[in-house]
Amino acid sequence: MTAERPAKLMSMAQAVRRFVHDGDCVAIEGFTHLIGFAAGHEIIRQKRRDLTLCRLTPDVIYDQMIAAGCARKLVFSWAGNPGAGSLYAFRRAVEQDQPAPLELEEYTHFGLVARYAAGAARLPFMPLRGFAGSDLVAVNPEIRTMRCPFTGEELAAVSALQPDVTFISAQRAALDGSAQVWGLVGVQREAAFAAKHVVVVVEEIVDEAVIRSDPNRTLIPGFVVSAIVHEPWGCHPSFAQGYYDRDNDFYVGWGEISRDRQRLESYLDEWVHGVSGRAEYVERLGGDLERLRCAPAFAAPVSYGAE
Amino acid sequence: MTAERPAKLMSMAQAVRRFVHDGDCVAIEGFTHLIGFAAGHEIIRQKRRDLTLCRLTPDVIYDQMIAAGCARKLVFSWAGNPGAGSLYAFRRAVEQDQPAPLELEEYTHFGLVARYAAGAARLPFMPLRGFAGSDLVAVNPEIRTMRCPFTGEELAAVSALQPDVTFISAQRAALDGSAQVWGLVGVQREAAFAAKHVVVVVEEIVDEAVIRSDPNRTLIPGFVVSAIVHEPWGCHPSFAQGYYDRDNDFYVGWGEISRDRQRLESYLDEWVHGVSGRAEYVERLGGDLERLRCAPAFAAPVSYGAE
Amino acid sequence: MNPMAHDQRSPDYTRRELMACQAARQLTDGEVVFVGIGLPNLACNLARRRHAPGLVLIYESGAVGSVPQRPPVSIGDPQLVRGALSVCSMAEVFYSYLHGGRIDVGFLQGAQIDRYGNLNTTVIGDYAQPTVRLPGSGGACEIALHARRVVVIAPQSRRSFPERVDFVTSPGHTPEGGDRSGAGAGPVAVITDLACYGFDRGEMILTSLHPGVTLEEVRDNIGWEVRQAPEVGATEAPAAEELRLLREELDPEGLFL
Amino acid sequence: MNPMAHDQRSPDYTRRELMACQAARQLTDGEVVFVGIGLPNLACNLARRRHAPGLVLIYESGAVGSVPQRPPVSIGDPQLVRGALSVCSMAEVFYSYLHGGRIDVGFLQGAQIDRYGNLNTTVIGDYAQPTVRLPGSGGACEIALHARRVVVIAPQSRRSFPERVDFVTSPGHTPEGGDRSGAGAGPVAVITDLACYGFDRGEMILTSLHPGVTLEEVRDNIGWEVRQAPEVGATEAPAAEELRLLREELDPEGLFL
Repeated sequence: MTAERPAKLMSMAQAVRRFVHDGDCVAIEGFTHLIGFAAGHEIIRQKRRDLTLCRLTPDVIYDQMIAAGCARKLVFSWAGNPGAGSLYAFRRAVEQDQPAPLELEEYTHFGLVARYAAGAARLPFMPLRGFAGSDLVAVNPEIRTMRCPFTGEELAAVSALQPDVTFISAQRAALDGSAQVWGLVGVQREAAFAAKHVVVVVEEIVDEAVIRSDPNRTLIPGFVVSAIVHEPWGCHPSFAQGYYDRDNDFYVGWGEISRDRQRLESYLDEWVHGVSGRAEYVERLGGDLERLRCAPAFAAPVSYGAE
Repeated sequence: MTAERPAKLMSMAQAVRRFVHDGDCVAIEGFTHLIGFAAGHEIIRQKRRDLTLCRLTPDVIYDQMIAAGCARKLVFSWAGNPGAGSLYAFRRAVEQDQPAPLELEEYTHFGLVARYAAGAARLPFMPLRGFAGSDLVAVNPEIRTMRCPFTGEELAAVSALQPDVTFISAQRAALDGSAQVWGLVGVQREAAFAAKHVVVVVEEIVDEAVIRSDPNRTLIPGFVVSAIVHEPWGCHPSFAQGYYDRDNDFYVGWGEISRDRQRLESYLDEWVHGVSGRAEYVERLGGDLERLRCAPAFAAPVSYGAE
Repeated sequence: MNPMAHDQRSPDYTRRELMACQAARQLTDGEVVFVGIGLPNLACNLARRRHAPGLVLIYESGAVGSVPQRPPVSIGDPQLVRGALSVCSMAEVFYSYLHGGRIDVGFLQGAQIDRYGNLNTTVIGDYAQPTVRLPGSGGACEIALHARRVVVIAPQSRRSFPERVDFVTSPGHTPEGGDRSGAGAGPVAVITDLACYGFDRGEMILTSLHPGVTLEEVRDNIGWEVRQAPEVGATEAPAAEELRLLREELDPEGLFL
Repeated sequence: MNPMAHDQRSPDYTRRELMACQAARQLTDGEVVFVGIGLPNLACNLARRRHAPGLVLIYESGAVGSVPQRPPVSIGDPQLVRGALSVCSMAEVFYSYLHGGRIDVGFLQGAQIDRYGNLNTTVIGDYAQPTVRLPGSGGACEIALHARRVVVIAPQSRRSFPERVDFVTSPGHTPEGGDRSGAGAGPVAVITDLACYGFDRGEMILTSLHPGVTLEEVRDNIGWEVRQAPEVGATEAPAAEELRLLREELDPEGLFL
């Protein structure tokens, strides 16, 4: 059934070459879970420039991309190293224009979630009761106000965000691109539907019958997906629920690395430019990753019933 | 942990007595799946009057409630007997004011979905590109237009729908009210979050550990739920995915019953007023229900991982 | 459930079988179709088996990528869920798929369709005091607004093809000089039990006659002086393999044929 | 991860332990709490173990009804998902829970808090050319707008408690005569390492001093002439059982204490 359709399975290098261009608006989403480090590294390796990077929480991966000079602008709502302090490359860019100035378009989480939701629905805006009394309104003209056509109440409004390409990570997908996620889903569905192209990066490729055995679990069906990349451990040092846990030591250690521009560059040289891709990255980490692997803990079964 | 909280488990008679009052706005949701027939029958038995009934697809259950004189007004988007023709009690009410006039507030599916979505979010309205060119706008002043604060484009807007009580049916729930649904979910989540009170009607009560083993499957957590009713076969002649299939013979047969007011009243006398509740209804149907029971067909397992 | 008997002039197939085959031909492999129950469902599954194996079927109930093994009797049939690619909420169906521009083709049916392709599924007569109260829009109005192509399937009669519908449930084409901003592009095709129609400058025009149907018969069963396409052809008859699939595999119980 | 050593004047507990206990006392059984990482999380879990077994913990990451067995190191910690009642999208977290009025208590932290309870987590200095760029709002601004009660937990210093914050990330109280329609009700309590504060006519007032802390010490560590409540009491010291739970069960590795 899928035989005649164009093959979507490609390497990360192919996916980035094809779907990420200088100047593009790029979202690598996954809120604190399933963060696409492998995708970000490949974008650094391919030296993409002038990107508008969108993400609720820029996290360590965007800190690396900013340091590597990929970003012209950041659309975000919380830029820190979760549970571990600052993103120093981000701070250097904002505080000292190092290595280059970084334009900021800043929202609250709710505001940016609403932008993705509008984008996914191709609605030109979404209303919310938000931002009231915050100085964010003064520094971001894209946060507007409007009146409810029923109550006359003043509400905030944000515009649709529609990235050129969104990368989302998922635990498993079929070759058609239909992907299933469990655990925290963040804004992955909205960010994917909002984008012109979607690249799905998965821990595991499964038979379409696995996906079809549990259709409620599907985050995104294949026909909305442009490319699928099979990249085990593709989220490390972030995590994939049920597959491997978050590498907290890495997150904590990142503060020391990113605080020092030299050390950060050495890190990129060794772990990004110095490897051909995620497979080599994983190979080089070797047994160290085993401490992160989860023991199985299965969900209670459900039956869809047969006639 | 749940011991000190007020007990939410009650009989359908108790739930209706407590949460449905004359003049209330009531939604029994479940789009073509998990339709709350047991709830509707109890409302008929308790002779509630002047209700505003909300539902995308009034279906056979609202046809029965209209015939029984419960409804003053209907908020809806498609009033037919799915796959089987007309709802004649509804038609008699609209075409001949029999047994009483029925006020209509009519939307499209999309419009009514948007009303529930606004209600769930306590947003006063939701925008959509809808209704344009349709005569519905002329007959329903609650469908308004507005301008996008970004593009200036004219959009339709609908107001929040917030029922006094929403009944939703689910396959399983824990005693705290946390309910899981698979198969078609329709607008059940939105209709539940939109309501002042939520009554969850389930095929099966399970240990909270079952729910907690698969949190992504949860449609609604217990603290949003006012009452939980354990009512096996509570959706017949509708269906519960994985438990029992739709009773198509009943749906097809309903046309003949509802076309004739006498026959419809005999039906209500025998199957609604003539039984004390769903348990007796099921007992009276007896072995006839067995043909609807599904064989198991399990979803592929997923692991949430253990440390 | 089988209102039309075998066509007397064409003992080989019924007109409903022809309609299903003709509707299937509107579909291209890989397209995403918003499907209704009955003939549209048969047409989609026929296309999947014949020339469009990658067709994606979406039902307004939230089933995406369904692979029905028998014709569903309702859009809430449990077998639309079993084996589907995805099941989602109706908010997602309407906002992410339909509004989001992800639907290539939408099939609509209607009690009345008029000269401009407006469809009525709401009332016969006046809205406040209708002669016949019909079900209403359901998903139809916004399918008409947002699907890239809309195809209408409807049995034809003078009563069901009036010059103007009693109530516009789902807007068709905007007549020249008219202004209906935000309305959809209007249907691209209408398939009846007698003929096929397209649209020219917003107006329905006859494009082909079904085998054995005369122009006079078409005119007797339409409520206005219908214009004809420059060349009115003959609708292609069902192929033997199409009929075999329809009868033996897709609707063996004859629920919709 | 353990910036504060044991309090020299109170060898029995640290000021952070006191803060966690005091925050826990703000919570009532059955309430729904929007939780942050660190002290708020410890406070919620302490309350769950002590007097509020039915407390529902919601994290902005989408975990609802979490039962963390150890302190999560991030709001995306996998163990917030394992055993949770529900996991939902962030659109649902913000629209259905927060905007929907389902949150009783929200905990906020901040680099700066001012006389009116405005919180700054955005920049020190000017927005366009900041001295220190902080993470930004995240969920905080709308927690301030929509949670029924907001409780702030923050270590106190003259620098972090200025009369006016450099940037209002999350709005506090509207000063008398001010107009900020749509803004929230403002925090009900501020818990620092020195004292507890409430609000009177929109302005932060001292309500209790922690054991061993002098009024002078408080005044030295706040950027305006702070008013006092009619009766300034002594903050209740942690009970032995609270300390045991915090140290032995809730944060045995001392990540946040």
